[in-house]
Amino acid sequence: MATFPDLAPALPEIFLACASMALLMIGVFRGEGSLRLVSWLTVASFIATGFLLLQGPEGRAVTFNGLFVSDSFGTFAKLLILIASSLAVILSVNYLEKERVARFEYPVLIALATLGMLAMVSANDLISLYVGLELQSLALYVIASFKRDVAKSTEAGLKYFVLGALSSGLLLYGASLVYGFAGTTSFDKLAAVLEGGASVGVVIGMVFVAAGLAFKISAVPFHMWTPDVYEGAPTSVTAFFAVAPKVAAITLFIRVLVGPFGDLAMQWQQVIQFCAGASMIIGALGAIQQKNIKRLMAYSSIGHIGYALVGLSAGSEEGVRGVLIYMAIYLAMNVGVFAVILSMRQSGRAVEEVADLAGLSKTHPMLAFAMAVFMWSLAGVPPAAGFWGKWAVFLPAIQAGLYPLAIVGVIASGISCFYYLRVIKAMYFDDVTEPLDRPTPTAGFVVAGAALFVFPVYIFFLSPITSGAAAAAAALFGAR
Amino acid sequence: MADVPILSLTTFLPLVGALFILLIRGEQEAVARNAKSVALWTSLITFIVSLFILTGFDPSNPGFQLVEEVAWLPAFNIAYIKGVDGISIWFVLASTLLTPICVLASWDAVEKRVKEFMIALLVLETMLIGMFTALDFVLFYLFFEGVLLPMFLLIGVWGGPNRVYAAYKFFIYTFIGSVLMLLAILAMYLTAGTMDMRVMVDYPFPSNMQIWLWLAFFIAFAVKTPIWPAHTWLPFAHVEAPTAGSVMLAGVMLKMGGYGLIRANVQMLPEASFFFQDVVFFMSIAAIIYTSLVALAQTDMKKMIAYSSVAHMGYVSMGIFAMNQQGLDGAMFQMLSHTFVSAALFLCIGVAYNRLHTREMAAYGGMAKNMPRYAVVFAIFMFASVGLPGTSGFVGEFLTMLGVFQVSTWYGMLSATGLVLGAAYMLLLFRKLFFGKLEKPEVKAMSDLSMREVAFFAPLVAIVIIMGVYPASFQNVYNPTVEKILADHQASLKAAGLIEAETPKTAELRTETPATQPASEN
Amino acid sequence: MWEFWAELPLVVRIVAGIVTIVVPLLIGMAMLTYFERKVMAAMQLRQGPNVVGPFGLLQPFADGLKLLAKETVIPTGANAGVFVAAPMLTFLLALVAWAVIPFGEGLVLADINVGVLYLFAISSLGVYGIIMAGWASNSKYAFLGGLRAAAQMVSYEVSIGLVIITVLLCVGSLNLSKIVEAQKTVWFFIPLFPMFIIFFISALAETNRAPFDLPEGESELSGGFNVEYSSMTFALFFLGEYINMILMSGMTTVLFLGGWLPPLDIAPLNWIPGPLWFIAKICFVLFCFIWVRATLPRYRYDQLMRLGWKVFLPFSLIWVVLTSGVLVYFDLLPK
Amino acid sequence: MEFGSIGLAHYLTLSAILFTIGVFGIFLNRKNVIVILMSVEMILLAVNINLVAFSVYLNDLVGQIFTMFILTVAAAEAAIGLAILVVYFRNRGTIAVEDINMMKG
Amino acid sequence: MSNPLLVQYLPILVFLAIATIVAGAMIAASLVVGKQKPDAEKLSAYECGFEAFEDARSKFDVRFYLVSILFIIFDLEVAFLFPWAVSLGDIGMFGFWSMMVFLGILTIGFIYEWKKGALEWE
Repeated sequence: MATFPDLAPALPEIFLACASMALLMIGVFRGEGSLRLVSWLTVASFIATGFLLLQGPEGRAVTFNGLFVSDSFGTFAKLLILIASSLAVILSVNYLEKERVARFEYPVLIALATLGMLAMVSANDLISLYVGLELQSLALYVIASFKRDVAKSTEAGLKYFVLGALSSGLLLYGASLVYGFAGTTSFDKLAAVLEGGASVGVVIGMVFVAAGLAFKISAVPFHMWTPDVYEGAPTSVTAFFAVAPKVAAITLFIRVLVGPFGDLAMQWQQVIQFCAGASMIIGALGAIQQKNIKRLMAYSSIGHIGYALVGLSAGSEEGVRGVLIYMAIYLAMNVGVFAVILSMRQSGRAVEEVADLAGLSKTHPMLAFAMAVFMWSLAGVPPAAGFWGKWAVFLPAIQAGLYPLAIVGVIASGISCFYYLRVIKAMYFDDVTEPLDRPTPTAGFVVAGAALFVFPVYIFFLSPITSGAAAAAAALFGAR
Repeated sequence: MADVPILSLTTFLPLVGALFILLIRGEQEAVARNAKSVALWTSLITFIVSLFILTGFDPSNPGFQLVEEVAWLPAFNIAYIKGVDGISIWFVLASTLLTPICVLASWDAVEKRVKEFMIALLVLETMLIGMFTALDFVLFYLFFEGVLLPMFLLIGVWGGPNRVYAAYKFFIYTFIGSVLMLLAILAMYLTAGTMDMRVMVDYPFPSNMQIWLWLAFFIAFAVKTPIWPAHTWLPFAHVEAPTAGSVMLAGVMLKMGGYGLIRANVQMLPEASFFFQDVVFFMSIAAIIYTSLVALAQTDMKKMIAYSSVAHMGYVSMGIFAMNQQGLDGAMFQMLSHTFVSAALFLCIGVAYNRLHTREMAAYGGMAKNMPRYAVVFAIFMFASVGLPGTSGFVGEFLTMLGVFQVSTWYGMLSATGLVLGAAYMLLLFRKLFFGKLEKPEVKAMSDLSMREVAFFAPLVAIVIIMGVYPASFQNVYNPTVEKILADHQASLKAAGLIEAETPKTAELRTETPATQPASEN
Repeated sequence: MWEFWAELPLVVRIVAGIVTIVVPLLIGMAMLTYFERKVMAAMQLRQGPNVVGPFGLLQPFADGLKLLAKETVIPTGANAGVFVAAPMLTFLLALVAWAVIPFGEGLVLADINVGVLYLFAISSLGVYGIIMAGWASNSKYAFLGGLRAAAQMVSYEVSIGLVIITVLLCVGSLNLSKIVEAQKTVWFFIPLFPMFIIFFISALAETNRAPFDLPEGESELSGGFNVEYSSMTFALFFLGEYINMILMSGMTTVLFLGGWLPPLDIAPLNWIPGPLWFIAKICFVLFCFIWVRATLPRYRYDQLMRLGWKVFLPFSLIWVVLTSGVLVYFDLLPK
Repeated sequence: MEFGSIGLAHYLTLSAILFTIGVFGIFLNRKNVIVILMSVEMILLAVNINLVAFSVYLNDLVGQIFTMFILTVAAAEAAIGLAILVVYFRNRGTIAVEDINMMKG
Repeated sequence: MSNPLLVQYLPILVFLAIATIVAGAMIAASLVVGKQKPDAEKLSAYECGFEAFEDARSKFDVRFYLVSILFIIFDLEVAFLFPWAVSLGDIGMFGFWSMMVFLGILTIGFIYEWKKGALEWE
């Protein structure tokens, strides 16, 4: 007789699962026109989930026969994910209504994707990893093609689907090898088994798993889907894609590499270093040519994942802390930028070229200033928050002696300045061609909030985030 | 006075003013007027407040004074530490003095988006002061980089026709340099275990590490200073920047490089500084001669002054790395002198430009007749720039070369040619502008200096003359610090076995690799 | 190869077993067509076949011979390989399913312990034959018929699956013999009566029988997926379909009517051997199949789909929950 | 050769071959998106073979449970993939791989 | 024959072989016995007397596709229910409630489909 598992560690996830199903029902019974209601309820349930998370058990708790782990590492990432998802929903409502795709499935799908992310962050077994990952991915495939009458959107969905499925396949193949050669799928047991070194089969399996996850975070050389999907997907979806799944996937990435494969650090560190360096360079070079701001942000995100991986490639606790801090800041910057992009409308029509921002500083000075702050931050120029992110990842990298990587990072951030500056240039130096419409209050609110966070607030309240990330990283390393 | 955080106050007062300007709403005309007056008052008050730094400063104490220390980011071991010593105090005052002058200078010159202009200017001031007073390396870096944004906007928004290119070039050059510096700071932090610059100054970094750190810092500061061949952004930036931008750029921002070279390279990395001495000399002399020649060939007034700035800063880097009392003293003095002289020269050009809207020398001529006051002012600054005795420029250049002669006669000789060339192009400029026949009708129509212009030239003239006639008034403040720096420097070199006791500057660099030398780390 | 000769006796035994299943099955299938026509005729007050042989008993064999002598037409646009493979697949799947049906106690060719799963799998594969036929024919009628048939079969397969689950809950095994043995006390059609009805109706739909014979409705689709077939290829479809019918009856018997068990385990009834009971029950179910055909009009396609998805599926789902709930609550689960 | 002597290595080889075919099917296929979907399924099949073989070899049920999960998720994935494909087809009227080029990467 | 699993399934294998042979033989026999005289008209597709005017494999109703998708989902559910039903006695309350949760989720999906009209076939 199987005993009932302790549900307390998974309470937030259970709640969110129930909530998203309830939302689906509310939506479907109220019919068309329930987007607003369902959206706000979704945000409310995200917030409630966040509270449950904070109320959760102290320290590390494992449940469901070791499939699910709840620790402060996971909690930190989950809070980030919930914040990102909430903001994505908040930003989407007006956009969807204006684009005439106001269907209540959208927030529900985001809720489900978020649930998948929470599950994968908490995965403590290859099986639960896979299930969480797929729950997330399946929902994302759908919302990528949410504008089902627009060819670009469906094409984005198709591309995302094909490459996503391929990456899942790689990951699974790796998982099967790991299972076969190590004899278990549980992270805890894997860590114990691999303590004294691993067979070639496990290493190959690990590389496949890493490759599969690298797809999800769009690290080079598995990045090719990103620009197309970012461009094609509805902008509100891109805003979501750019943040929450990245946070989730990179957290999972860390958990897998540091947890079960922690003793194979020698093997994976080199891979990660390569990915990090290549991502930074490709992200910087790829964006220079781009005229479409969504594509630009796609390359930017590739680059930023590269920076985040710099922290991971140090393989130390400080490195992991750096990655977490980086992702927190990355979240704020990207949400802000996409809030601005979502506000880019000319007489009701959505536009997404960098050139469409021309003269924004004259027509919407505050919006332009906020955008400038975001670009500044993305470029990693102090005192904006992006600088602290780079700081947090490069410090451990240098500590680990990864000077070449650090120098590559420096060069890449120099190059990437070009295109961030191009946005600022368009807004401040160029003349207005056609003014943008007035942004909606919600977008304005989010932009302002993110800008405040990125610039002044973060500098003064860095400590809570830093110490949160430090506790999270310590929890991860303490468990080993 | 002791418990008032005077340095923080000075640093952030302009920012407060900027926030006030941000809140101004209403008619465009009124907004512009109010913004200008708020900016002026803010910067004046800041200047007055900054004078208290001088009164609170004890010149005989070579260490850091008026130190403020607050815990900030314990997770990263970063604290908010501020303080001044003899090296930095004058730059703070220079910043606070030049800002109101810039506000006045752009009173009518800036026509579009006045509000934003004033904000950028005040933010720039905050960043500059912050950088000179920061004693935590991260704080230092924050302000150092923070200068980029307002300057980028000043050039890019209010600049000339080619402003975008200039702004980009300015930005990318400085940014790449400073990110390298960031890496160096991180590495130093990991070695020394603290970000406190007061500790780092005394911390003996391993010799082989010093080489790399020194290079990283040098690239960052060489771009800023600028030292040949990293100077190419400067002429563009100056040419395109509005007058106020040029003034701040030449007056204060270039000094960030010099200040950084003294603070980081010389103080923290003495062995590497010794090692690279010849390289710096070579680059400095190349800068002096090459850029002077280039300046000679310019027809654009601003470009000429810009190149002359590079040449003058060449004296500074040379003086700093002469590593003796006269050299460092001279470099400090030269920096201060250049602060006021070049700022004033750019203002002068701004005066002409505001009236005729061209910077081509050929467009002017014979202005001595219809603009006598202007001619006098211009002449004073031109002489200061050339280094005529009795002006500030003379003291700086003389001391610097004295220092360099002690190291090597050849270097001294070569650098002296810069003086000749400098005199040549400055006189050429002066002749073209003020002598000759007053024929061109549009030049004839130009009016002499207004009272407001006189108001901002007057203090500059006074300072330049005082510095030339009574240099000790300035030197007294920083000399103890300079002496201490040199003493520490010699001590470190001795500890590292690079020089023998009592024979300064004659020892050759030993040929052993640094690893085999008696380790200086404890 | 493994030692074929060493295993020869086993193989011979198996072949013998297969022959004893297949031959009566084919004959039975032939008789079924006769039986169907006779019953229908009786219900419609007609004579039915009565010319060939005594009472027309040889009619099916005559039909078979006629089909054999016909020309095999493969249409020009057709995909010849698939076109021929489709009827073969249908036929052989129908046959192979019989490998696990227990005719009596221990009378089963392959007593595998996942018998139900096997049957379920084989009957799911049946769709392929039809889809292949519809696709390969390159004819609109065949194509549409194939699609309709496929959609219909999969729709009802879901409820069949759920119905089987309820039975499994009561048995605790996937072995068909065990399922029969579990009905010693009471046949499952009594406690699970609604499920029995659903199963029966779904079986009708699954075998494309009236009133769910729209995929091959002559009036609409001129024969549906097999419109282009003739001769033996057609015969194979025909055979497959009728064998499937018998198979579904067999499954109904095994799952709900106690398989080879007599209705009551008392003297006169348990003298009759199990296999005879089994055949008798199959015959009864088959009669019901024909009875339904003779009495009910054809469903419309939308009615058919609605019945499958909106009635049977939720209903059987609820029944699964109820059954399991009752069993768990009263602790009646088979251990 | 004994019939029962098909060992773990054979299964792994088979699965590796299937996996490779699947991956190549995705990258080299220039004709039809459906083929890509089938390739994906082939990869999953390879994984399942691996898992089941390991599961038997290790005498451990986890592999088979994993397989069940993969089967389920793969079905959902296929459903969604096909749905997206249908929608795409309705917009573009083609599912040829070379036509998926509205956005140049 | 060491493997008991193989012994169990051998009959099915043999059955499959025999059935294939039988089916093949029947078709072959008809090809031998029946008179083969194909001509163009006979071999053209049946189209109620028309010439076939377009390829038969054209677009078809999306609803068929929808049905197949629904089938995949629900058939999988059944695949999960099979082992559960068989072992319900061993897995106890936890097993029971797990499946109830699963079915609950499924039901929600089902209700959604119903309300969205995915089950309509007008």
